[in-house]
Amino acid sequence: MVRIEKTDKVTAGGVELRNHMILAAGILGTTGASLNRILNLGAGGVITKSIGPEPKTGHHGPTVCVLDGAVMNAMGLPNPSSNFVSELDAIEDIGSKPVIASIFGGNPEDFSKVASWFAGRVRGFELNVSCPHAEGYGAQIGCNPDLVYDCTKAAVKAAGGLPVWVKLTPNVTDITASAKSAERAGASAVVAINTVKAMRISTELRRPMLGNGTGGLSGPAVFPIAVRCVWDLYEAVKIPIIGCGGVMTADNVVEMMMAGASAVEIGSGVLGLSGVNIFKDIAAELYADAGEGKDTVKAEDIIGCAHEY
Amino acid sequence: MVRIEKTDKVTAGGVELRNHMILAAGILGTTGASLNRILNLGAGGVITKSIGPEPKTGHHGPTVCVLDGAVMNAMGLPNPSSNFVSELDAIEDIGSKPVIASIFGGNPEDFSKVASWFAGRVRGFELNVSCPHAEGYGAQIGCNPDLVYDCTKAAVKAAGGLPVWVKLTPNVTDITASAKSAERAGASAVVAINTVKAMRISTELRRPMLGNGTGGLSGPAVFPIAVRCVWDLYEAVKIPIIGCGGVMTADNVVEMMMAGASAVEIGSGVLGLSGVNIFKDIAAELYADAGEGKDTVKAEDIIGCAHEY
Amino acid sequence: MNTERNEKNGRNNGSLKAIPSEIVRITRVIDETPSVKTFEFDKDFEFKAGQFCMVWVPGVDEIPMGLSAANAITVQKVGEATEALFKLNAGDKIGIKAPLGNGFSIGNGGRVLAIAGGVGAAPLRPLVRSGRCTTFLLGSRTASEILYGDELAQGTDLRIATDDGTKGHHGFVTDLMKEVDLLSYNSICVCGPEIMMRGVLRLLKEKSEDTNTDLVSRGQFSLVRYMKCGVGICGSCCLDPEGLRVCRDGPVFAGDIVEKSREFGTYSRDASGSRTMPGGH
Amino acid sequence: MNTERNEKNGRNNGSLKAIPSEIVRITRVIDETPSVKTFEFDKDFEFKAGQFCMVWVPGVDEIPMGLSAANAITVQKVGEATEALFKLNAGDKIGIKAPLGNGFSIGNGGRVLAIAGGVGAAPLRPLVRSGRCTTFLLGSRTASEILYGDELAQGTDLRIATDDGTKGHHGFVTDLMKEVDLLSYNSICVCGPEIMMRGVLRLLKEKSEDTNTDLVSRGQFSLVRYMKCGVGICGSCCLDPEGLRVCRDGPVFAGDIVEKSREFGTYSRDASGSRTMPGGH
Ligand SMILES: Cc1cc2nc3c(=O)[nH]c(=O)nc-3n(C[C@H](O)[C@H](O)[C@H](O)COP(=O)(O)OP(=O)(O)OC[C@H]3O[C@@H](n4cnc5c(N)ncnc54)[C@H](O)[C@@H]3O)c2cc1C
Ligand SMILES: Cc1cc2nc3c(=O)[nH]c(=O)nc-3n(C[C@H](O)[C@H](O)[C@H](O)COP(=O)(O)OP(=O)(O)OC[C@H]3O[C@@H](n4cnc5c(N)ncnc54)[C@H](O)[C@@H]3O)c2cc1C
Ligand SMILES: Cc1cc2nc3c(=O)[nH]c(=O)nc-3n(C[C@H](O)[C@H](O)[C@H](O)COP(=O)(O)O)c2cc1C
Ligand SMILES: Cc1cc2nc3c(=O)[nH]c(=O)nc-3n(C[C@H](O)[C@H](O)[C@H](O)COP(=O)(O)O)c2cc1C
Ligand code: FES
Ligand code: FES
Repeated sequence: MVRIEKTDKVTAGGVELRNHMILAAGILGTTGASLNRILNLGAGGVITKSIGPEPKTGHHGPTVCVLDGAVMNAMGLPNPSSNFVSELDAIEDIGSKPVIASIFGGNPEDFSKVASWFAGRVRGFELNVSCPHAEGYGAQIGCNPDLVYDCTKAAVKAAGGLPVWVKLTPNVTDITASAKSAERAGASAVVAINTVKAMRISTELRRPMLGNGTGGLSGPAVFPIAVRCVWDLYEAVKIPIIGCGGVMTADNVVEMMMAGASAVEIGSGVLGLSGVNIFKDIAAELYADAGEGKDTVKAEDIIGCAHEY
Repeated sequence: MVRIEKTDKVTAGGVELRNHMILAAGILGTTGASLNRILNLGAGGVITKSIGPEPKTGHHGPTVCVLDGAVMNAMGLPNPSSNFVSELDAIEDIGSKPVIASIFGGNPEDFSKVASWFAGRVRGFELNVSCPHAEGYGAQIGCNPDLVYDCTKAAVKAAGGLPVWVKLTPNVTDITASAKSAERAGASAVVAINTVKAMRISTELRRPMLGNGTGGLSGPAVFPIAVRCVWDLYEAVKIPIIGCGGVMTADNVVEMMMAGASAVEIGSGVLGLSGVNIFKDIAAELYADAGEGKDTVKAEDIIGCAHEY
Repeated sequence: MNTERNEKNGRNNGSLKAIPSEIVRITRVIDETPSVKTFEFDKDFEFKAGQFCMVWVPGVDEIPMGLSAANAITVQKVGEATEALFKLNAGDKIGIKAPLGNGFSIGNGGRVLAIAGGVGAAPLRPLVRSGRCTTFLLGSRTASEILYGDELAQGTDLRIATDDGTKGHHGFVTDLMKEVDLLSYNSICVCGPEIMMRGVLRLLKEKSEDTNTDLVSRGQFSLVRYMKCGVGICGSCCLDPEGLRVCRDGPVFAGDIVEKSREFGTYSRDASGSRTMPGGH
Repeated sequence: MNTERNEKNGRNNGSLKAIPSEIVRITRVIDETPSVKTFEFDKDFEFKAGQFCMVWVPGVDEIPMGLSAANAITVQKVGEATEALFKLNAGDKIGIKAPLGNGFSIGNGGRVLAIAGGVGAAPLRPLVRSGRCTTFLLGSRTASEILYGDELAQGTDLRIATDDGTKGHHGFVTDLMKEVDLLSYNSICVCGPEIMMRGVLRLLKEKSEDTNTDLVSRGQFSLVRYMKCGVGICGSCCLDPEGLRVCRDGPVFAGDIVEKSREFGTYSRDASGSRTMPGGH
């Protein structure tokens, strides 16, 4: 297996991380204590639950279906809005921690308002313009490159110099269009992908398995889709790409990086065999000392390397 | 399990089928003898390999990767073009057989030319405007609702009264847009879905696993995506919908139908445990005599029934 | 920490296993009390006492419920989903994801003390049914709210307290703890309103100090937090300050873990993740 | 039909298992003849003689090759991908999907006759290596094209024919069939150019008629067809008139199946699916 040389410093999209594996937005990110725990369990960085301009209770259940090799969810962006700010107090020594606030809104003003709440407290922002099952939010922005531009611009301004990542939806004809908008608007990185539009039906109950009807797919099933998106983005934008979608193993991390990712996010992976130890377990397999094994390489040497085939 | 009442006659999208399970395009459809075999092994209908205006040898290998729970391919639409017409001679008594010709082209003229070769010989056409990895063909048409309209119109005209199905790509922001175009242009049904854009990379070789680089995903991994597309289409068009993508079991067939499909196509399923016996095995589980078991229902009573939840 | 034990049962190999919602048919509805019903269904789940399930009430919601038997849940009507459940009859279908969470760990044998308040008796009932419960202290508002009729009394040494004195001791269930020799139990399994569980914990602490014996960590508390996913991915049920997931790392936590929780008995979070009053059965 | 046997090994449960291309490192390249090399790699595959692999030549193509050992393929240079393979050295990496197809079925024991033409000896070699080949008839264009040096002679009763008479019998391998008592063999395993295999089949038929014994179905023929996927999904390798997949239902077919094939020895299909001349090693 290809392994990555241990280094003191991993930086991706302007954020200093502890390793290449970041907790994805909406996964165990409802409380500060949980984010703190995941950091302690070895995540390279953590992203909060997506926070919006008003509190939302989210969709009725079932909100999550765990399928074989995939997760399907329709949470509906539940979040306590500005009440979340005090959650961050539970993160020990937050100033030195790679904590990224995921934010969403319905228009540029929302993004700038929500970003301003967190501006001093976190190391960066991730804009959720890509949730496939929230009316008026998420993907309804991400499908429109002009709106992506405006929202990114507003968030960058409100971010007070902190890096802004834009998380993209794969549910579009051309994912590079929104990525280019984000890049032009000053984003420090794009993140790909949010969940893939999906639905399952209980044949016995004759109704959708999710309370919301439709939802978004994540986990191993979408890994090949995510790799493809990262690949296409690598050829389209110059800003770094953060890979997300179905990462479960150290080799998956390497694969994402070879497609063009500077780091990866892990969400559904916490339901794998390692559970919340996935970050630690992957790191143990992924990193090696320089010269340990002939397939040990520098991270920067493999980012996007498969494009030169 | 919900089972379907046996009937003498299954009709979907204007084609008389032997049951609800049709062999998908490009799967074991290169030769007439193979199509004949799959019919004999219990398929409700068969669709040929997609045939285009000129012979194509397709992409270099690897052309197919069998992953856990998914298949990824980039065949590149290999086909012998008009030479394929004589393949149909190998199908015994073809006049009475549910054989559908899959055709593709780069413009309306191509579609009408290729359709005309088969007009007397088959029971219907499926237009492949959705292959995600063939320059200038397939999805490059399917992403453009106007082109879908023109190509469908041309094929309908050349089809001499035979039903024309239009097979859609999920790799678009809104799958219902092309579906509505197809409907307006006179299509008898839409088929959803073709493969989902995807890629895998061999980390050891540092290059894409497919000879073509990128490819299309099929099999169980895409089933929730396909169900979602069928669901959305059911709310958008009045013509029948043929479900395709990841169908492996009798319950999957029922689920597709509850989402809105009048019949299903099976492709990657031939690599499951049943192999090419999948049609027969599913039928054995799916069909029951009226009154046999309390969950035995008429097919027409479950098509789209989950929408009334 | 409980979680490590739960989750380190295999090497990370990239696989992710389904947790299906099994569609079951309700076979019997038992009116336990005016506000509580037991729903039996046509499938037995393998489980450990204290494990729970997510109950899909079609068209309404999916909510967590302790398994009160391999094929049953015992539900108190408190709001939308539980009201909808109450309208269901034998023959109706619901979805059950089970077993979830960790359950009580009582090793093999030893003396087990169960302490329940109200519908908190539900997840403790399987201990009695399997004959592993030595003593059961059951608190209830009033006589008519006592669950499971005579069933518990037949399988264990049952002692009852009611707030209004209509049955058993007149007072709180915690009062009953003075009647028994706490030191003689290997496990003390607790489930009920959080305020009551806080009382139990306090008594265990006092007794521990008095006797110089660690009774706190013999205590096992089944917690309730707002659960959206029930499977450990969403984070809605996490407990301060450790961030443990009640659905996956719990719902049962050892007394020493609970003791460290600054939110236990003080606050919890609602559907949006905002802080609110604590839950509990 | 072979396929039913292969595929009915489990109930359809909706699962689909990966067929990975294992990346192996070439450990040794052996020049067998001017146009044939054997490539050994650093991984052993479990396989049955006659099964094949898909060889991923990075940047070029993926092509079918018989396994000439658990860790080896023997390749004749004929075009783009095989030329690219010939440029590889020890240390280079290729991908191998194996084992694919069905292999020769020779039951347990019995007398086995192998008949090979040219590089067709490759998939028959494992029979010799495992000591199960009684007699081996090997045809070749000329002495220098004979594969595997003395290895075959050491493990079996090897008889050679060359077109130009530079070694062994001067003539075709089919001539050698007259030297042996065909009736004495339980299995007759054949691999080579299709024209040669047609010759073998004809002789088996004649002998069958002469002796009133079914020798044809003792024959097992390893066929070559254009393979794109190698795993049984694309249809490029299907054989008329039955539509059997050479990659999955074969590549080894019993003589009676081959006899029915109207395309055997007559035509095959190219990469586009158009009919062309037959292939064969
Ligand atoms: C592990 C666990 C086991 C439980 N076991 C039982 C049991 O055996 N019997 C029983 O009667 N109750 C049990 N509960 C409590 C039960 O889940 C709630 O009473 C139920 O969810 C209320 O739903 P509702 O729609 O009727 O109420 P709502 O109208 O939604 O709200 C009423 C109150 O119920 C609580 N609640 C609502 N939804 C949830 C939810 N998804 N998760 C947690 N709390 C919620 C909230 O605190 C709310 O204030 C258990 C809870 C947990 C976490
Ligand atoms: C089951 C099986 C086992 C085989 N075992 C061996 C073996 O052990 N040793 C050996 O030397 N050869 C073997 N072959 C033949 C080998 O696959 C071809 O020689 C090889 O694919 C040629 O590739 P190329 O790119 O060099 O030739 P090309 O330049 O592509 O074409 C040369 C000829 O090779 C044939 N060919 C090309 N590609 C394929 C393909 N994908 N599938 C089948 N035929 C193809 C065509 O008939 C073509 O005319 C086997 C073939 C099959 C089907
Ligand atoms: C339960 C759940 C909740 C999620 N919530 C959010 C969210 O609030 N904001 C967001 O941007 N993405 C959210 N996502 C998407 C994930 O962050 C991630 O993009 C996706 O799950 C793919 O990665 P994975 O396969 O590693 O899970 C959520 C995913 C899941 C499964
Ligand atoms: C090897 C392979 C070849 C395919 N060739 C075609 C094709 O020629 N034309 C077409 O319309 N779809 C083609 N498809 C797509 C399938 O018809 C089908 O839409 C897709 O595989 C999803 O269904 P499944 O999950 O049942 O395989 C091909 C799929 C595979 C796996
Ligand atoms: S309820 Fe989602 S993590 Fe516990
Ligand atoms: S090569 Fe694809 S089916 Fe045989």
